[in-house]
Amino acid sequence: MKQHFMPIISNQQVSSRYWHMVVDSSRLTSPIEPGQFFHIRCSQGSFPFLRRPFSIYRINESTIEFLYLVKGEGTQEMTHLQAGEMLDVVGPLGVGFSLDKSADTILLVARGVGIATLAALAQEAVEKNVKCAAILSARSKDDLLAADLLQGFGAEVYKVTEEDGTSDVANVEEIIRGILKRNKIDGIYTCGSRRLSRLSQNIANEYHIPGEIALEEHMGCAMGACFACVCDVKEDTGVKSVRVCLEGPVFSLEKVVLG
Amino acid sequence: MKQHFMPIISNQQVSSRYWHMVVDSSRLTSPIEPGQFFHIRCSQGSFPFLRRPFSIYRINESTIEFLYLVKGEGTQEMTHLQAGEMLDVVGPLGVGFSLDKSADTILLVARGVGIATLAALAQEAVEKNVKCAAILSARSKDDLLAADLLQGFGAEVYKVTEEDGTSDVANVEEIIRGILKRNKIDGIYTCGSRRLSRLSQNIANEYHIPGEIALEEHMGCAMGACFACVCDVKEDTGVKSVRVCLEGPVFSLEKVVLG
Amino acid sequence: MIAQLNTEIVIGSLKLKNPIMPASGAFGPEMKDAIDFNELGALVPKSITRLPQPGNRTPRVCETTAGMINSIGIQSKGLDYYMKYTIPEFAAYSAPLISSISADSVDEFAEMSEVIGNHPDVDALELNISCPNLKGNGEAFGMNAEVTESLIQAVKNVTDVPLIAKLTPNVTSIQDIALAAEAGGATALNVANTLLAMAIDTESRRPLIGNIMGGFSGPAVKPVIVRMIYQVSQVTNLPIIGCGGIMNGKDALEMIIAGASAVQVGTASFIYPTAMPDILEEIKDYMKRHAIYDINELVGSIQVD
Amino acid sequence: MIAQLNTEIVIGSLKLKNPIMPASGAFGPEMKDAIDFNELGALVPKSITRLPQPGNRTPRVCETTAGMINSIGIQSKGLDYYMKYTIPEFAAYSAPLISSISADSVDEFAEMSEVIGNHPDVDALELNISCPNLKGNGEAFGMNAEVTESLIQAVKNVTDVPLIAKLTPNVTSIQDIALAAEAGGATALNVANTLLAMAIDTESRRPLIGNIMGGFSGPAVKPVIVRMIYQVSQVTNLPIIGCGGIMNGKDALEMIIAGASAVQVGTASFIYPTAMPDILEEIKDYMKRHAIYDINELVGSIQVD
Ligand SMILES: Cc1cc2nc3c(=O)[nH]c(=O)nc-3n(C[C@H](O)[C@H](O)[C@H](O)COP(=O)(O)OP(=O)(O)OC[C@H]3O[C@@H](n4cnc5c(N)ncnc54)[C@H](O)[C@@H]3O)c2cc1C
Ligand SMILES: Cc1cc2nc3c(=O)[nH]c(=O)nc-3n(C[C@H](O)[C@H](O)[C@H](O)COP(=O)(O)OP(=O)(O)OC[C@H]3O[C@@H](n4cnc5c(N)ncnc54)[C@H](O)[C@@H]3O)c2cc1C
Ligand SMILES: Cc1cc2nc3c(=O)[nH]c(=O)nc-3n(C[C@H](O)[C@H](O)[C@H](O)COP(=O)(O)O)c2cc1C
Ligand SMILES: Cc1cc2nc3c(=O)[nH]c(=O)nc-3n(C[C@H](O)[C@H](O)[C@H](O)COP(=O)(O)O)c2cc1C
Ligand code: FES
Ligand code: FES
Repeated sequence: MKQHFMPIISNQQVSSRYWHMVVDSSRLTSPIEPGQFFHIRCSQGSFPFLRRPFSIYRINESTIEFLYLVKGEGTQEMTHLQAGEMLDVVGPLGVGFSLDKSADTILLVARGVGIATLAALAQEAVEKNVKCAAILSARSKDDLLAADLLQGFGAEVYKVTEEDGTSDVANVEEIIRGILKRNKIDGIYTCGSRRLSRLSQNIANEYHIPGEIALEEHMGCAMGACFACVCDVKEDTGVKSVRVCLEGPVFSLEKVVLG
Repeated sequence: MKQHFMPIISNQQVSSRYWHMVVDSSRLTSPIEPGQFFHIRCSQGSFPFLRRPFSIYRINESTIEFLYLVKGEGTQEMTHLQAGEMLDVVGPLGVGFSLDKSADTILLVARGVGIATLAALAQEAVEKNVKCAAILSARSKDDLLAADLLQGFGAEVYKVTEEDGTSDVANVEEIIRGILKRNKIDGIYTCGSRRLSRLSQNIANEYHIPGEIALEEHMGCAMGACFACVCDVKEDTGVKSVRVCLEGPVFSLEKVVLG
Repeated sequence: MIAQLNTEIVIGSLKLKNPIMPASGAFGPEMKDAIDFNELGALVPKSITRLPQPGNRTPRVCETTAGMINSIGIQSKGLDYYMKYTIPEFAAYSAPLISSISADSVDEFAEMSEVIGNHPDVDALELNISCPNLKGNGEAFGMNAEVTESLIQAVKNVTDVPLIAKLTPNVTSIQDIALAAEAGGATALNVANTLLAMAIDTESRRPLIGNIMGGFSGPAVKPVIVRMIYQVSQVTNLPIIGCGGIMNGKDALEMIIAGASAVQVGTASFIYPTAMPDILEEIKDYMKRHAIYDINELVGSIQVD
Repeated sequence: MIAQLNTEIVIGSLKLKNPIMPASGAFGPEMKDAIDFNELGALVPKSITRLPQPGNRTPRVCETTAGMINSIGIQSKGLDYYMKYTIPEFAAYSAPLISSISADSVDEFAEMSEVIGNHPDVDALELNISCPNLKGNGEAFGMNAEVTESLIQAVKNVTDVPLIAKLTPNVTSIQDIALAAEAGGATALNVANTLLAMAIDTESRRPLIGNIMGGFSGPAVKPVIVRMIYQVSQVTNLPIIGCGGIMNGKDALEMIIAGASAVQVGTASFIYPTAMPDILEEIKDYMKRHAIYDINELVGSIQVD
């Protein structure tokens, strides 16, 4: 939970609503895992006031990358950060994904910017020689980020959008069942949509496939102190409240209580 | 009292504590007079919140210039404004100096950044063929801004500083009395120091020379609405409260009540 | 056909062509060069006192993070000047004139209200009950429910114009004061005046305001005011005028959605002279975007579940 | 020889090696990776309730201009867990432990204070009297002077540790509540908890906080808190702990100069994990620059004339 200043290498718009930032992480000593996040100051000035959480999109030798959706004031300000300036971050934070080296194929179900969280996992899968199938859902084709990146990793990518009328849950379910027929899926990972998370949870349940989900919650401290970011997970003893920033953001898909 | 966006041509440090800004004023339609000021947003962001008042240091064909002391948050932020960006100003505001064309010589008594307010008057004096003597007082020689500018206008410039041990009121008084001996002074103009204002007031009184003073007061609206910026002036009927932003910042040296 | 937007708000006998008006003390005739007064929902001059008074020592304003503190001290030319010059000056515009009154006692409020309220060009009175009650223990009238009720009642007895009680936010229960003002006969409630605040220059260890404390305004205070508007709207049916921290159309809408029928803009005009017309445009854009053609549909339209 | 700086502050039997401590609810054991707890003036864990309670629905925080609103709802593991795990965890550090207590009734406050206050590792109690009194009409204990006095009194009867009454700023007269706490036997006063506030998302027209309203903290509130510290310091001799909006050393000094003997830092740590040690350094730099070698000389050193 240390604060770092990482030199910004580039910060560029990659589609109408998304931006991509590369920072020099060579001075970071702690290891970074897919699914972890940084708590980032979005501007060089004092406002917006609170930090914003962003997943690590790609982890490279001496750089890391973020992919972000321009949503409100914070992300708007972030687009003004320039190469050469320092990015003020706290992290890496939270618990990342667990990926079994012996897995044959994993399935990623990402909605919108959820892919920013799952992409690093796809990258790890490649490195571990685990195959990857991915469903990318978005409002429009313009929002289908990272499809090329994933394909570059050798992943089998399915794209669905509102624009094409292909993103309804029923259609996604059909695609998933097709994938399951053709592959031995050893893990389901999802991020970015409550509807698709429920679907993934049901399918994981039905097929007895372990799964994980990366959650988002509004955060205060992002270091486990304030209890702003809670969600519920099922335990043997009942439902337990956990902190997305500390015990998550990645949770067992089976155990998480989707509100 | 209109809001304008004026392109910044340059914004540079000119001494350890002072900066100088040139903006393109070609789209301003209202005439600008020495002694008037602009109410300026110091940053491109939303903070600091309130505008800050700055005198017009020089008035050129299609540009105007500001000379400012880096004092607190606002002026600190102002140093980050860059050529090419737009300066958000309201103005020109207030009542400027009156300078009688038929005057022979005028005397300027400026302390510190007060010269930023009097310089434009010296410029007008040149244009009107009025001679100018100026006493510039400052903490250090490094703070003695605009001496060269004034000399360029043909002014007779006297510099006094704490650094040289020459800036005490007694010494300034001596210099003034010397100037008065050698010249026909038709007006005394002062800005930037209460002590020197009192001195100027006394001398103007003694020699029956009309004079003017430019005052500073903390401002809210800078358009006469909020009564934040008041000071007192003597009237036939007693003391009257006036607004520095609207009825000033320039007042009759004789009438102003120096607290 | 493009549907017409209705931005008219009715507060008792007062018809506002739109819900945007200035906050007292942050508006003056000098601003006519910057904006068209006829396009405002109403005009609200600085609070007036019966006798001329000089106001407080300077500095009278200071900046704090996202806000400002002021302690002008109701510098005023007195009632006679107001009747002779101020009212005619504002009466020249088509927007209704709401006269803000400050006084030192209930009797003085009534006395002044009778004179001002019965002037044909005055359309409503705003009673600044946040000023200290010199006949009480010096606490503001609006800090005490009984005093608030009897004050409004006393004014109600001497004039028929709509009465807007401008509440102070420096209270334990704004609802109690709101109900008292309603019981006293207020037509509408202004929620609210400034928060009492203070700032110190650590270098000199002196207060940044000549009068030590002052009224806190600007975006910093908005979340407190929005809360109070919501609380007041839950307990009374009186129209609410929201005031405190509005910088843009979104801020104004937040107060309207919380329960305000109209809003006042103060500090924002110091920074953006055209804040008021700009805010109105932003509200209209929002209405179009959300296909809400009558502003009244937005008032108190907050969704809680 | 370089003169030594004294930053020690004494509050009853409590010796703080410096005046900087965390604000309850904005501090947890997880922060030990970021800062050295032994360098803090004291440790103040999140308020504890007698029984475990789940807290409020999310979203529990939202940002406003220069501030944030939170409504965590005192998510708590209950007293037993606190005694067994929380106290020992914090007792491992040399900084004194101040336990913050929230309760639903005066009796419950006393009951919990007896248990916690008599634990040898607990150095002081902070009574969070800003929570609603369920046996009363639901208003916070600290909104009522009599309730405040009898609450502190009841706790005083069952424990000898120093009692810090954490006042709510949502009152008409903070002085009255401060005096009541003093009369009840408080050792010190925390001025203050959060301002009640609210924010609405204009697009969805829903509150930005799941619980509709919440507590407002951060730099936006500081001018109100500084005012209250000053007001309270004028009427009581109790040491004051200032809290609300401190982001840097200058803010902490402002409160100390206004009358606070110590300060708590909450929201700032969310943004700068090392805020507390950084603030202490800035205070020391200020002391050196002004040649003030004892922090106690700064307490209440405001110059008014
Ligand atoms: C663990 C985690 C990882 C994330 N990773 C990414 C990522 O890689 N790329 C990306 O584009 N987005 C990501 N998000 C979402 C991102 O944090 C929000 O989009 C961002 O905070 C919005 O800030 P804003 O000021 O632009 O929007 P606003 O809506 O104006 O924000 C207002 C407030 O709400 C909070 N907020 C709004 N949406 C969210 C959200 N979905 N989650 C948490 N807080 C929110 C903001 O932090 C801020 O405090 C992630 C969120 C979490 C919790
Ligand atoms: C009519 C007029 C003309 C001026 N012309 C110049 C000029 O040409 N060059 C120059 O360097 N300065 C000038 N000043 C002073 C300048 O406005 C202040 O130095 C500046 O506002 C300081 O802002 P800050 O945020 O850096 O300082 P801070 O001290 O942090 O300011 C805090 C607050 O106090 C106000 N304030 C502080 N000092 C002054 C002051 N002397 N006058 C008015 N408000 C003040 C600020 O506006 C701000 O609201 C002028 C002032 C006035 C009234
Ligand atoms: C400089 C100044 C002077 C004020 N004078 C008055 C006044 O005379 N009477 C009054 O009722 N309110 C007065 N107020 C309070 C405003 O009317 C308004 O309630 C407050 O500023 C909050 O709104 P804002 O945040 O939009 O400024 C004054 C405010 C400021 C900033
Ligand atoms: C997320 C959060 C949780 C809080 N929880 C508590 C609490 O449990 N008990 C308490 O007395 N105060 C609580 N507070 C209030 C803080 O202790 C402090 O009074 C307030 O945040 C103002 O200080 P700041 O501006 O430095 O944050 C909480 C504040 C925040 C932001
Ligand atoms: S954000 Fe504070 S506990 Fe998670
Ligand atoms: S600053 Fe408002 S009247 Fe001068």
